[in-house]
Amino acid sequence: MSLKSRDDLSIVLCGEAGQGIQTVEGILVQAIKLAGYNVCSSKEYMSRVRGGLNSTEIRISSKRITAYVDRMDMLLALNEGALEHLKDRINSDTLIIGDDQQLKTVNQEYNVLKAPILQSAQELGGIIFANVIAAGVLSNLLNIHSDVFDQIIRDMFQRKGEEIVKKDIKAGQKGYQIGDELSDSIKIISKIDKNPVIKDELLLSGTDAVGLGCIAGNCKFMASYPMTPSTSLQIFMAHHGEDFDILFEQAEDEIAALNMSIGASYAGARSMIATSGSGFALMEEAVGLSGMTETPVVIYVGQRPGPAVGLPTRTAQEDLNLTIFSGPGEFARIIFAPGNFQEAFKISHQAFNLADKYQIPVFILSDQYFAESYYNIPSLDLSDVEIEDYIIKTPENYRRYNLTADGISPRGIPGYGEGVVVVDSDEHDEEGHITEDLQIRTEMVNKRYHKKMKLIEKEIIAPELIGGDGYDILVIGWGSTYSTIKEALNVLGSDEISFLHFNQVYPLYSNTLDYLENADKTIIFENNASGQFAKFIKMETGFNIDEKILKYNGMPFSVEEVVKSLESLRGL
Amino acid sequence: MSLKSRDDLSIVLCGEAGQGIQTVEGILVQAIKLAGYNVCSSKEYMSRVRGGLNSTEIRISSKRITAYVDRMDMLLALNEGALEHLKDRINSDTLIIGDDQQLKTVNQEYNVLKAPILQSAQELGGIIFANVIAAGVLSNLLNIHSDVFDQIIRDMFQRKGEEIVKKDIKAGQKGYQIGDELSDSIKIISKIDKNPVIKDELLLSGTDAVGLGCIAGNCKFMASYPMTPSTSLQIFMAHHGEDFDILFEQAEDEIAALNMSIGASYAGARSMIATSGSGFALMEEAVGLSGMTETPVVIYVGQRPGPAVGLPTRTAQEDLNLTIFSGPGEFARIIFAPGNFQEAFKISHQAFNLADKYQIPVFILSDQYFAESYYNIPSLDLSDVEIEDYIIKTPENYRRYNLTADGISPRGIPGYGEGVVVVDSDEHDEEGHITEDLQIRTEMVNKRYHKKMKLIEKEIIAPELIGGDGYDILVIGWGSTYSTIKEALNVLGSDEISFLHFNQVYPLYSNTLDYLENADKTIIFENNASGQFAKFIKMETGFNIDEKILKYNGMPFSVEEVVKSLESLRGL
Amino acid sequence: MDAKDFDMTGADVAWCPGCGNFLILKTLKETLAEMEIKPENLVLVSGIGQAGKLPHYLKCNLFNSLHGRSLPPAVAIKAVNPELTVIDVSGDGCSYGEGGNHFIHNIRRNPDITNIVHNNMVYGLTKGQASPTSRSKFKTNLQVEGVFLEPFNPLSIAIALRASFVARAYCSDTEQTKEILKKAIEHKGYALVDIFQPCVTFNKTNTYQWFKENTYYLEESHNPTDINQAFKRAMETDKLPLGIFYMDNDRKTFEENLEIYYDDKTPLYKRKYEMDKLKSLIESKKRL
Amino acid sequence: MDAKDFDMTGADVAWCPGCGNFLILKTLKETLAEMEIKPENLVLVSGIGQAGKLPHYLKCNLFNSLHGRSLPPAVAIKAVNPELTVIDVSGDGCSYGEGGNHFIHNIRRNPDITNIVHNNMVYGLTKGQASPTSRSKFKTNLQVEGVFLEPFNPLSIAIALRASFVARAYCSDTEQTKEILKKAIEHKGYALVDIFQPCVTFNKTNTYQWFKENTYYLEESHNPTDINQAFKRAMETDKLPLGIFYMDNDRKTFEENLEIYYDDKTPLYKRKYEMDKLKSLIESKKRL
Ligand SMILES: Cc1ncc(C[n+]2csc(CCOP(=O)(O)OP(=O)(O)O)c2C)c(N)n1
Ligand SMILES: Cc1ncc(C[n+]2csc(CCOP(=O)(O)OP(=O)(O)O)c2C)c(N)n1
Ligand code: SF4
Ligand code: SF4
Ligand SMILES: [Mg+2]
Ligand SMILES: [Mg+2]
Repeated sequence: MSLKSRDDLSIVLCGEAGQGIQTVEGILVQAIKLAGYNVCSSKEYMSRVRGGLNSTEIRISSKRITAYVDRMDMLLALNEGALEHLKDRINSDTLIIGDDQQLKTVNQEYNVLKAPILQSAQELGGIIFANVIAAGVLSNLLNIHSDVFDQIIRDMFQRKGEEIVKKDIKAGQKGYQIGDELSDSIKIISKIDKNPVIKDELLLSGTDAVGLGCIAGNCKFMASYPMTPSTSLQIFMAHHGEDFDILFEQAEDEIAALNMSIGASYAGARSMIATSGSGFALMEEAVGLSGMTETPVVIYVGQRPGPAVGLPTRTAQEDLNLTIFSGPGEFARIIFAPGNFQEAFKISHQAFNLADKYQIPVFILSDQYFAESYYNIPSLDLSDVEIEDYIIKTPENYRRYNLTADGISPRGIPGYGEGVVVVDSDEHDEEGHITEDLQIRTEMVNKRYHKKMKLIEKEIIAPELIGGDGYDILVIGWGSTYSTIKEALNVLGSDEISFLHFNQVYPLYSNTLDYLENADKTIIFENNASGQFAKFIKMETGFNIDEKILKYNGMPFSVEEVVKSLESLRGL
Repeated sequence: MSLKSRDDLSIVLCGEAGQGIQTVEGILVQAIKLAGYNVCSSKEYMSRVRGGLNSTEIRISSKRITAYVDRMDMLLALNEGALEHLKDRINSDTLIIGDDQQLKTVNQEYNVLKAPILQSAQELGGIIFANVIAAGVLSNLLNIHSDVFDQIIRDMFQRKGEEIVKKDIKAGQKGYQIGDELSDSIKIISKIDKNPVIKDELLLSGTDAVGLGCIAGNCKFMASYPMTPSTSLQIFMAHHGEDFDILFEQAEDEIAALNMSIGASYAGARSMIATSGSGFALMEEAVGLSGMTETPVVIYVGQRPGPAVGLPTRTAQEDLNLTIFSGPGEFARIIFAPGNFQEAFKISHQAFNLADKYQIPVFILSDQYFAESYYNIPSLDLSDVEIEDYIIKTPENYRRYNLTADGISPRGIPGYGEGVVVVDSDEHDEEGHITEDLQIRTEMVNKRYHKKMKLIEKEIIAPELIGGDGYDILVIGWGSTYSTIKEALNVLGSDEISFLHFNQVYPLYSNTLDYLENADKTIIFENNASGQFAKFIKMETGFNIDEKILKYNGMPFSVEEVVKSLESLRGL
Repeated sequence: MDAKDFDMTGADVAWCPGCGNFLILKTLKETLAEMEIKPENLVLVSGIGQAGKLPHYLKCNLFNSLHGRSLPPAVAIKAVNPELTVIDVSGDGCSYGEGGNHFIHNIRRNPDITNIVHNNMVYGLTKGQASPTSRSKFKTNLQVEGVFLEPFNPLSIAIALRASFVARAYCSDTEQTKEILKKAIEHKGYALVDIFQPCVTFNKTNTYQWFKENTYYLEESHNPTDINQAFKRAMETDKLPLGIFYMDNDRKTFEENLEIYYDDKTPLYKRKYEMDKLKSLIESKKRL
Repeated sequence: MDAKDFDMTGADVAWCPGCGNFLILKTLKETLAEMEIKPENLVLVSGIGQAGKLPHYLKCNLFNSLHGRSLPPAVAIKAVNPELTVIDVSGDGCSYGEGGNHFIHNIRRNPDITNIVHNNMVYGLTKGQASPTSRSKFKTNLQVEGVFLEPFNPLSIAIALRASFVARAYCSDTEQTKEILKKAIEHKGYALVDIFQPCVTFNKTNTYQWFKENTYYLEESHNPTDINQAFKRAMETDKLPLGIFYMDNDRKTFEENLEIYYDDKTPLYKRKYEMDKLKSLIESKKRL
């Protein structure tokens, strides 16, 4: 028995919540990377703490690939429901590994390898060891040296005490042993090349990339309310609060969160919040407060399917409209949607500078898929990390909203300088005091909206064109679809097709239309039901994108889906 | 001295908050209508209870005109600041009436008539009588019989007791007396025709028109939180609660308001809320709840300038985006923006039927200018008023979200039938129970969004084309600009120009593009800074409206402004 | 009736084995059955959280609302149709955190509903952050240094607001909990029942053992009509008393106070206006 | 310093003549001057309403926030820069109605700020609807049949939440109010001062006369450290006591509890991270 020989492998772990699939994932992605292979992982799971059916996909490859594929070369089934859950993705090439018990009623045509994982766990003292045993099995099959594996186990369980570490090492060994037995019947990984450099690369999640960027941007204050999939960023920031002087406070609700962060920013601390769709909806009034008072704040929205509570642990790109048009009234804003971790780091860091520079809310759109994927990257570019300082020491007769030619009023903060800093959510005069002077009103709107937008439009991040500029077909994407579409293009390997990826979705890059008009055919991929970005492009350019491929079942696009759509488009 | 002879007159009252300008307005609009003239009024005022500078414009005319004009044929100044406040609108044709004291420092070129209004009030026992005296003066100058006037005073002050009535009648008489003296020096109203039919017409505000429509739509529940300019509708509904079995409840905040109304609707009562921009922003999560649970609700948004608190008592059309894109996730909705009172009544009544029919949130966009204007209309059409009943008695195995071909699941309510009614803000199955079946997810999105929109698109209210269809220039407007643009076109009296008014702004009428492409030149008027409806039209049709005339200082467009813009456009 | 009448066949219960929520579900079913409340006449309103999932596991009318927003619809449902039995069930984070403003203001309304709060002193569904009732020093992934906010005391606050029925139960004591629930549901007016519920996964501090050791029942002699006494007992922190702290049977309910029900008890949802009245209202608009 | 140091020349005061707000403004200026608090070191945070306009009439740093949302920014400002004196000033509707959730949860945080609430028992700015503190039977344009909700009792609730300073004043008694304000501002931790303030335009029930007749001062002998006593007094409704009901000087403040200030008192806004630390954090990400 053997796996189809290829230079990348997709391994899927499936079981119930509480079985420790995340632990297996954690061990394996580290082990694979340390062994010198490229690795990436992504997961889909139910909104429950125990039971149900969750799965994680881990890819190991020679090339740097970072996207989700439907293909499963190997499936490790930790419970009975796994095969049913993933039946659409199983084919005769899928090697299914699992306990006898779990694979009892399995389809005859399936390619099954029985391994006593759960059984051995019971023997070792409890079902909780199944995850480490499973990791050991896979690690062995992937030819990862057991020293590397043991070291990871030691590091991961260290804080749980020597007793636990010992037991888990033993479980790992058991896994290796099972793996040895299995590897007689299968050969894998032959064509995947090692690259010793990878060992020293970074291994991040999307959340890590954003979080590191926020730290680099000198974030000092974050108030938030837990909400999947933004909670992980809250946790990241809370955990690094001590080392980086960040005040993290769990607010009583989302409304408090953003209002606190705006207050903190008024007082001089770079501030942010993290939330998700429904939680963000509650913050919209306060987005208007940021716009009106011209108080900078960074807003991270981890998207998930709505409306309302929707599918809490799934992925979507449904909140683009909600952020572009959030808040009553009209004022400047910037919206980013990073597609890869390097960009995410850079954008998150820049978000704080831009928020301060223009005294506006800056949004970072992420989603469950992006936030919770892992992969290795060579490094993060720190060369352009700079905390641009836009705060002035106030003179005695300081006027917070001084009307300047470019629309930016030098921003002071209370207690720093001789002046007083007056900000107001009502329409206000230059001093910041409430006014009903309708002439000033117009000037203030011009300042907050037209003038600032003019400046902002000068430094929009250009979309990234992947592929040559002699394309016939132009694929459009934004945010988390980046890696998937890019890999699909690689698979297709066609000169006719290029991919235009937007890391910044608002305001729209001025020359977007040129790219679009250059194509014979345009196609957009979005994880929503209405084609929000396509509509927005039309709103801004009048251009009608020919094909919209919309997916809104809570799962990300797979490389195969994109390939198929593009193939059928080419075939037209 | 005489006023320019014309068939309509514009009279402006100006004074501070607390001086009772609204009382003068109330008396005069009734008196004018009862006398058989067409009347309309609108006001602008500061967000304060006392002091400041407020003004009300009352128009009296032979023709049915209902819009705001800059022109002031007569200005009644009740305090010193009035002239400064309105200086841009005063010209040599403006007859200024006021006390010696108030007009002390008046410009030499002004056309001034001194009248001892405040002085007489003092003599009558207090400054509070100034409003009725002023009303008497104007009433006399407008040739309104004092019997009519006295009757109005009696009706208005009756509930304050006979003593007060007597004093106010006396104040009115004093006003008439002053008027007599003045009328020696001026002649007015000569060319304005009486029409006895008008006497029996209705005299409504925009708020009244909507409120009557809501009653006609069988609204049974309203929870709301006070916020200008939506409070007046809350008051209207609260006051008619007893007669029409409407439960009005002041909620602790806007979030509670919409969530309560959705709960009431779930239980079978047709429900609504009224709010304004910032308050609505707080409700967006609950808009998603209505969308997700498919619970009908009517949402009235009285627009005012934002962001944040903005200008609480001014007018704007800034919340179009906020409603079109409100709520996380994607689901069907309908948005109306009535332009006149007949439409407002009809739309408000229909809003409840449509909300029930499609089980969606239906929005009514109004604004301060629309809500607080008064004018006479012949009648309200009750012929098509019908409470369409879409609620079913549930069978035993009732499934709230039964997947039907057209996307509409017959809606049951708890306690009516044999079944149980299960609704859920999570993604749910046909029964209403939480699910993570991704296939069902897709079907539910299709139901809530695509299928319902398809049905809704079949019955969009067509925009009203005013003027012939052989136009060169097409003027576009929505909501409260209706009367103003219409009158401006009348003034211009040109065949080349027609006006396309949208009472329904979402979804966009399917043949809109035909209208637009028919024109050589298109121009839109909007009370916002970004041209929200123009952008939305572009989003839906790709069509770029040539000229956007945007006003965002908190005041409505005047007829003159529209005329001027159109003249200059024609001149191009 | 039998508790089985509330069984939902085929429901896939998402709770962790051993979770206190199972006990509450069981006790609630028994309570309802013993009180002969029919599923069709019962509406459970819940928010979002592990507790908020309860009504999905019990046959009834269900309005599963937003996180923190269960009370507003619950109160409205009861007002629109007072013939229904309306019970609000949710978690401590939902009811006292996100939903805090509705909690305090609906107590003022005194609707005739029962408000059951599963108090596990943690956010369960989002995997273990502090809830308003989390106790000092409780460490979580967001409260890295441990909780230092004064714990929210739902009982003392409800009493300070003159809630008409205030009780606390512990889910393991199923019989006592049932008795408390019965009295709460029977009570005319707003009834708060805060139920201690161990979260076996994310709260390793406030375990079954802990609740057992740190709770006791108010003595028979406790007079639940004495508000000052009730407050005093509610403020105890050494050990946490269980039982009915406070009760006021004289307060009018929200529904009773509504003008629509002064003379006519027909539930609101059944009513339609009379066209003649509308006509004469319009007629009256010839004047302001 | 002199109260004049806080004068705002040219401010167009929008209040009605005779409004109680004028007295509060005057008393507050005097208090601040007597306490030698400099305008540059003072931040007033207000919401929206007539009371919320106060800081526009007083020279100081000012964050005029949204309706109901003054506490969140106030608490954050103090946390970011504890060297500032932060006072939250707003109306009863703003603070207890729309802002109710922040009220209860910020008391739990115990930030070192003063929370002044102008309690006129009505919504002034929006022209006369009931506020949470409006009393029974108060008729308004929205409460057509009169208020029937139990009035919100800010004192009893604050006490139930163990607020570290709870007081009530009456604006006409300027000297007593000043004394209370001083103690509140001096107090380390959250201090609530609910100030009765007649609204001469929209509240014709709770007039100067009414407040005079229906209030009295707590006796010298009242022990503000006894929480049960404090509660009892706060629940009095016959006549409404004024003065300091409750005080707890031992509670740590929010800022004191923050890890960022454990060893280093530098206000947060002055801090920047060290690049080396960032580098080593990134370096550590070679592993999870
Ligand atoms: C507006 C909003 N914010 C946040 C969330 C995420 N969320 C869901 S449940 C929950 C907390 C649940 O805690 P609790 O109410 O105590 O219930 P438990 O799970 O402990 O029973 C949170 C924060 C949400 N669904 N909606
Ligand atoms: C979100 C939001 N809802 C409603 C309003 C309208 N509003 C402004 S002030 C106010 C009430 C003011 O009452 P209170 O807080 O008691 O202050 P007062 O005017 O009585 O001093 C309301 C409802 C608003 N500005 N924002
Ligand atoms: S996480 Fe806690 S509350 Fe949720 S089901 Fe598990 S044990 Fe129960
Ligand atoms: S309305 Fe009332 S609170 Fe407002 S300024 Fe006038 S008297 Fe004062
Ligand atoms: Mg909980
Ligand atoms: Mg008030």
